[in-house]
Parts: sequence; C-alpha cells; structure tokens
Amino acid sequence: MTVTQGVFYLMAAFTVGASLLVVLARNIVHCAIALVFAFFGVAALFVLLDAEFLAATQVLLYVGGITILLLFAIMLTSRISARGGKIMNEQVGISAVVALALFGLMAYANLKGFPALVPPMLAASDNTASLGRLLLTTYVLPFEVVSLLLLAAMVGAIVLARREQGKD
Amino acid sequence: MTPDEVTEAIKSQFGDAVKASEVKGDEARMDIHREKSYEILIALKGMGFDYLNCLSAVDRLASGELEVVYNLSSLSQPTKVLMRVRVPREDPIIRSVVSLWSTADWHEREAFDMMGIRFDGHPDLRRILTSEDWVGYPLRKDYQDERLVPYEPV
Amino acid sequence: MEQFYNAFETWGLPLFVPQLIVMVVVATAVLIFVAVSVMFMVWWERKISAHIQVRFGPMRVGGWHGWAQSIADGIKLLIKEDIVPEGADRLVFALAPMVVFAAGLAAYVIIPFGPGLIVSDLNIGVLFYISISSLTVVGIIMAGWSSNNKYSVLGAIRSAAQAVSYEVPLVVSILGVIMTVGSLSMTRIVEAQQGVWFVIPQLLGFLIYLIAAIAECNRLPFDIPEAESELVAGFHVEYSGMRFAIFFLAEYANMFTVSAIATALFLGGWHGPLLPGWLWFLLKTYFLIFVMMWLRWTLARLRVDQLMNLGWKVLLPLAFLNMGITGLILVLRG
Amino acid sequence: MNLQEMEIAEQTQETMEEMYVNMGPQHPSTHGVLRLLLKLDGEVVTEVIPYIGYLHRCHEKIGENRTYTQIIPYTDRLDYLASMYNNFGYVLTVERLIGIVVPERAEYMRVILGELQRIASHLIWLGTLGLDLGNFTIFMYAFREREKILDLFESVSGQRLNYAFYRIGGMPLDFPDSFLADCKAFLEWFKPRLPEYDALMSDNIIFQKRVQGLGKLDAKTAIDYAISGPMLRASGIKWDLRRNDPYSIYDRFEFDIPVGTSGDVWDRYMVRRIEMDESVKIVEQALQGLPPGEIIGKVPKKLKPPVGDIYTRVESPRGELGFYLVSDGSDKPYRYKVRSPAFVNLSVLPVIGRGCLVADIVAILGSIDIVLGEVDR
Repeated sequence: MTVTQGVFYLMAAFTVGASLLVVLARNIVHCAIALVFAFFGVAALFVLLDAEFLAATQVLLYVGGITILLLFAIMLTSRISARGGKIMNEQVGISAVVALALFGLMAYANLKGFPALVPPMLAASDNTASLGRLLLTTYVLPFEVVSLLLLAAMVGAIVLARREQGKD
Repeated sequence: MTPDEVTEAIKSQFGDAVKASEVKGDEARMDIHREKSYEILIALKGMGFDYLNCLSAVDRLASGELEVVYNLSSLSQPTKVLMRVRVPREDPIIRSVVSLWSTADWHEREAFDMMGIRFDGHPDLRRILTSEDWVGYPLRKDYQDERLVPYEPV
Repeated sequence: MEQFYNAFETWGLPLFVPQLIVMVVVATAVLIFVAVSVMFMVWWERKISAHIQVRFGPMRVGGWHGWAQSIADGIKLLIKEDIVPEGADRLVFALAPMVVFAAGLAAYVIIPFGPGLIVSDLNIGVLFYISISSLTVVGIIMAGWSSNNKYSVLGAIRSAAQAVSYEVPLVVSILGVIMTVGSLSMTRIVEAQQGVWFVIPQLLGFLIYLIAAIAECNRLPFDIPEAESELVAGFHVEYSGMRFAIFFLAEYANMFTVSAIATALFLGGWHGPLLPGWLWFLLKTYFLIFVMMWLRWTLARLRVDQLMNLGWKVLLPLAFLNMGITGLILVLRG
Repeated sequence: MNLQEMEIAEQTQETMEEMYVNMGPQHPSTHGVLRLLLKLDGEVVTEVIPYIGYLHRCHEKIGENRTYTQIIPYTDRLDYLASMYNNFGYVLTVERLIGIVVPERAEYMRVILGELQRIASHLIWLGTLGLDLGNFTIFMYAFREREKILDLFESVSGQRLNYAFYRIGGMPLDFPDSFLADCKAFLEWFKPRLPEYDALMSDNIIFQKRVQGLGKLDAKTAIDYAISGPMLRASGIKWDLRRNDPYSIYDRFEFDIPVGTSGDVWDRYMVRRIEMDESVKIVEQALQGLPPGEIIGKVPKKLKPPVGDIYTRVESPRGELGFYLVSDGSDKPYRYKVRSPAFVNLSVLPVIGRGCLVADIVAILGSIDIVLGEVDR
C-alpha cells in the first residue's frame, strides 16, 4: 500500500462519514457543517487525481460560497436552527429505493466506463491552462449556456428581493 | 408677553380656577385648581410656552395633598411660567400632558414612580427609576422602608 | 533530500516513513514560525498603537520595551480556565477555533519566503490560498452559532456577508497579475517580477487587493463582525482562555498571510538589492502589516451597509476594469 | 417588557426578523449602566426601549435630609464628568432663593472653572464617540488634554473628579499663585490640539459618512421633547442659556453660539467641537478680566431660606441643568428636584433611534452624550 492509497482510503472514509452525518444529524446546523467537511473530502480526492484546479474550485465555491450561504440562511431562521427536527418520515422507504437505484446506476456506469485504472489524461503541470483552453474552445457553448442559466437565476433572485422591499 | 399679561389672560379666561398668582421677576407663578389645569396648560401652550422645562412633584403632607409643578418657558420670549396644581393624596389623579409636550412622558413616569401621582391619559405609565416590583413611593414624606435606618449621631 | 530518502530505503523502511518525517518537520517549522511571528506582531501592534496614541505601551515584562509581554500573555491564556457557556453546542464550540486556525495555517504552504524557500510550490498556488481562506468564515460561523449568544450570531452573520462580498473583488483584483504571468504558481509570479514589480503596472489591482484583504482579516475599518462597541466582541464573545488565544493567533496569522501574498504578487517578493531574499520578503511583508496596523489605529469603523456598498459597487467594478484593461493590453501586445 | 415576556415573545416568533437584543446594562457602549431593549429586523432596529434607573442613588431623597450646604458634594455625583457645573447650578439656585450677592472675583472664578469643565466634559464625549465608532486613538488624545485640565482643577481644589468646590455665596479658596500662568499655558497648548481632532475625526471620510444624516432630530420635535444644550442647537435653534437667560456674569463675554442645520449626529458633533473653541475664548476673556477682591459674600451663619420655591437653570455641558428647590423655612430643603439634561435628552432616543442600524444606535447614543449618574440620579 502506498501513501497515496492510504490517503485515498482515509479521505474516502472521511467523505462518506461526513456525508452520512449530513443525512443523519438531527440538528440542521450540524448537517450544514458536516456538508462542509464532505465537500472538503471531495476536494482532497480531486487532489489525489491530480486535478488541483478542480479541488481549489470545489473548496472555493462549495465551501466558501454555497455552504456559507446555506448556514447564513439557516441562522436567519433561528427557529429552525434552535431545535433538532425529525429526520425520518413515512417516505423513507421510497427514498431509500430511489437512492439505491441511483447508486446502482452510477456504480454500473463507473465500472463499465473505467474497467481498469487509467492514468490522468492531461499532464499534471498545466491542467489549469488546458482546462481554460477547453472551456473557451470545445465546450464554449455549454459554458455559455451555464452562465446564462446563472444569470437568469441571479435576476430572479433580485426580482424576488425587490418585491419584498416594495411591500414595506 | 410679560408675566403680568400672562397672569391676566389666564385669570380672565378661567377666572376662579386660579387660586393664587404672583409675579417674580420674569416668572408668572400660579396655583391652579385640578379640574381646569389641563385647559389652562393648553391655553399657555397657545400663548407660545412651547417648552416644558420641568415637571416636579412635591408631597404636601401637612395639607394631605400632592403637588405637581410645571415649569414652562418659551424659546422666543423671556417670560416663564411656574404652575402648581394640587391633588388629594387619596385620589392622586391628574390629566397627563404628554399630548401637549412629549417631554412630559418621562417626567410623569418619574413623578408616578416617586410620588405615586397617576397621570390620566399617559401612554405608558410605568415605574422608571425603581424596579418594576417596587412597593411604595420613595419620595413621599411618609415613605417607610425597613431598610431605611434612621441616622443617629455618634 | 534524495540522500535522505535513500538512507531510509537502505534501512528497509517503506517510502512513506521518510515522507511523513519530512511533512511533520516542515509543519512543525511552519507552526513555530507562525507562533513566533504572531507574538512579535502582537507586541508590535501594541507598541505601534501606543506610539500613535502618545503613550508607551508595554514597558515592563522582559526588560527592554516589554518585549516579553506577548509571551507572558500567551502563558496566561494557556493556564486560564476553559469555559463553555451554558446552552452552547459543545462539539461545534470546540471545533470552531481549530477550523479557523487550520485554515489560517494551511495558507502558509504557498508563501514563497525566498528562492526555493517554499513549503510546496503548487501550480495552483494563488488559487489555493483563495480557496483555503474561505474556510475561515466557516469556522467563524460555527463559533458564532454554537456560542448560544445573540451578539455572536449577529457577528457570524455579518462575517458571512462580509466574506462573501469581499472574496469576489479580492479574486478579481489579482487576476491582472495572473494574466500577465500566465501562471498561478507563486514562484513563477515572483520570478516574473525580476525587473518591474507588479505594483507599478497593477497599482489599481494592488489597492483593491489591500482593501479587500483587510476586510478578509476582519480588521478595522472593516472589523464589523467583532465590532466591540456594537456587538461587544462579535463571534468570539463567549470564548476565553486557550480557545480565544487560538482565534487571536489565527487573526494575526491571517494578517501575515495576506501581507505575504501581497508581497509576492505585487511587491516583487524576495527581489531586492544587497540583502538576502528572505529578508527582503519579510521586510516587505512586515511593512504591509505595519500599514494595516496604522490604518486600524487611525480610522473609524464602517457600517454594514457601507461595507457592502463599497465591496459591490466600488471595488468590484474597479477590479473588473483593472482586469479588462490588463487583458486588452496583453492582447494588443500579442 | 420583562425577561419572561421576552422569552415568550421569542418563542412565538417565526424567524430572526423579530429578534430582541438586550443592549446593556453591561455593554461597552451604553456609557454606563443604561439598558436598551432593541427590537431587530436583521440589522435594522425597529424599536428602542430605554430602561434606566440602574444607577439610582436616591439623590433627591438624600437632598431632603441634608442642609443646603451639605448638598453641594452630592451634586458632584450627578454629572460626574462636569462636577463643577453641577456645583455652579446648585449654589446659584440657593443664592437666588436666599438673595445672596456673590463677589465679582468669585463670579469670574466660577466662570473660568465652569468653562474649563465644559471643555473637559466635551473632551470625554469626543473620545467616547470615537470609541463608539471604532476610533480608539481620539479617545487617548482627548484624555491627554483632559488630564491637563484635571491637573489645573487639582491645583485649585485638591480634587480631580468630584470637586465640591463652589460654596453658597462664593468660593472657598482663591486660585493658587501659579494658576493664572498654568491656565494660560494650558490654553496656548490646547488651541493647536483642536485641529488634530479635525484631522482624526471631522476630515475623515469614514467618520463623515458614518454620522452624516444619522439620527436626525428636527427643531419641532426637539422643542416638543424639551431637548436642550448642544443637541438643541444642532437642530438649528440658537438657544444657549448663557446668552438667552444669562446667569452669573456670562453677559460680559463675547462668544459665538454654534448651530447646526439638520440635527443629525454630525451637527451635534460639530456644535460640541466648536463649543470647545468658544469656551477657550470665554476662559481667556475671564482670565483677562479677573478682578482682585473678596471671594465669598455675606452669608448668614445658619442658612435658612424664606418659605418659597425656585426653579433655576444653567447651561451645563449637556444642556439645561435645572434645580427646583422648595423651602419650608428650615435649614433643609423641603423638596429638592434636579432637572437633568441627559435624562430629558435621552427620552428622545426611541424617536430618533427608530429605523437605523445597530451600529447607528451606538453612534446616536454617543451623540446624545448621556451621563448615567445624572439620568438616574
């Protein structure tokens, strides 16, 4: 077992553990904090795959952006954060089936698509530059579509916030 | 308006509601019956006394009354007014003047807190300096508290 | 280094043993550097503020100008009682200072103290710092929420809003440098400043970076998450003793980091005549720290809405302008 | 609202939009033991309810049990940042009640000490406003100057905070020989310091943006709430008792009365800031005209004022400081009431504090310049 493998198993266990905590913790703030660690674990896995740029982006956007906003929203609604809610309800069976099906699908796709371990496709030294180049050449259309989507979401959020203000 | 003119105007308008009056320097001093006090204060405000300097309460234990003292002045004339109104101790109710001068709010609360004068029409008559569960009115002359120990010279 | 690894191999130990040893040694070295540097900075801040305010500051402990004051304070904080407020979320409460400190410490990995004097010259260097610095806010929010105190919750909310707002201009302001160099590696960026420091072509970017960095460190005039006159102490109002010391350590460690990054990106890193490179680097960094202290003891605090307006309506457009102009020049030059 | 009611209100509220925060009585910027109950909508203050009385020391009740002279040291503890002026107002009231003539030299001494006290008081206000806004340095600067004034007071009275120095009918001690030179030296040293404050505060854009347009109080509301002192002048009303209802010898001095326009925190800042200049002018003139002679007038051995009552007001650093004395002919006042400017000025806080941010409440409170010793008495 090499160091890399050891680190991989450690981080994988860490990520899965944190993710389980996200689903199972009774206190919603604990869930959100566990989510931070889950995202962090995923970033570590990216590093092991020599995808440092993705790892940094993962931390920057998911940890630094999304979870902070999540925590922000939770704290603004103090009533939710004050007490632990129920985590199970009558739909638990159906969702378990759906989750298992999704897991099977992804496992199947992964095993089928990558039958053996493959080396990283890009040279490690300049994968940030290549990523940028690809985004602005081959994948420029999806890239722009995504940014358009985000723009629409932003405008929507502004409209919602404005209306709230107009009421007063 | 000179103090004499103020006294004259009030006397002519309200007549026997003015128990006694006196002019001291540029200050008109009047003793007023409780029933007419609010109307007289409205009239005084109409004469330009827009500034309520102070509202004090005095315990007149000897005559069994409590006294409310209004110190009025104006920012446009040197004349001042000192107006005293007496209310009986067993029924210490007087009309609140918060609607005329907002500053009376805290002054009246203090008078209520310290002397137990009830101001009719006050928006929020609570104790202000003592705590909410205080018993009695500390500034009354007959106030007794077991914590008050009389001073004995050594 | 090779010999070191080989020596272990000849002893028949697996490779990860020497690797681990190297990691632990480097981490310890960084930790010691941080601790010593923070102690120095705290003492320095007290002396600078004192002299700005026409007084002396600490003069007794240690003899010469109270140089040992910080050490004495540190020992005092270490032996204080560990108090957890009633109703607090114990686990999160204990975890929060560690998260903040770990985030602050991790950033030291990419600081280029001199040619080759860098823990790890990551090829995403700058990006690593930016992403790791956002972790601090998570720790602050954890601290604020778990303390079970309204002032600390308010401080945490303010901190979250501030961090999200100032991270954006911070990132955009350094894009000009990155575009010019064409690399995210700290070493490459410093090497590119052999001739002209980037502070000259990128003056606007430097100023935006400095303002946003002070806001990132929660220092006056942007210290609204811990504004003592409004929120008493904001998110760390319930912390005392060792846990407070860790927050304190992290704050000063962050100050050093942002100044070091600014030195590397804009002030030519270790370049400079006569003196050795690492000394130049430290001199420039401590000069920037001095500027931050100077500002703190001169300016008043901004209000929340003014802070947001400054971030979104002034700094961000200017940063974009800086980026656009840089890009245009680069394209025109070919 | 007491604590239990607060708990109930808290449990029924759905979101943080309705959060109650208790600011004080232990809080760094409530200037003592004032408690403010803030109703917050996020960061916006929708309601301010001041709770006072934590420093109530039965001042008026004690006054009724002491002779007229014995009350003087108690007045020190009213507005403990301007003790000289409390003495001034109180002895003036008793003198008017009895009809005592004060010698000219004593009047000049009173004015000199009173105006120095005004500067000292405004310096504390300046420093603490700086603290409230996060500027710590101005606090140290202001205290440096105040120390020098306290040194002067110490050379005169032997005390640095609670002087109890004015006497009914005059002053107990003459100035020490070195005082005139010291005082002149202080003024010469102090005048160049005022621009330093401007550099730190008035000219600083962050300070300007923080306080301009904040906590506006229009003239009508100000009169309605009987606001006085610098706060009233900031609302655009040129009203200063030293000029409009002159007492002592204030009608002999040349000085300007600064007024503001909009009554915001900035105007209150500027009014107090310029008042320091004006006080310096008054002290200079008074030092110039200080006549020789007696320092205490003809005062009867046993002070027994005639039956009657009197209300006297003076312009203390915080506004109209009034004393209402009722005499029943004995050597103790029958009723002794203090109209404290800070008490009245503070009562307007719920009006001007509504709708601002948490940080602004602190600045507005700082601009009102309260001293809890005087509010709670």
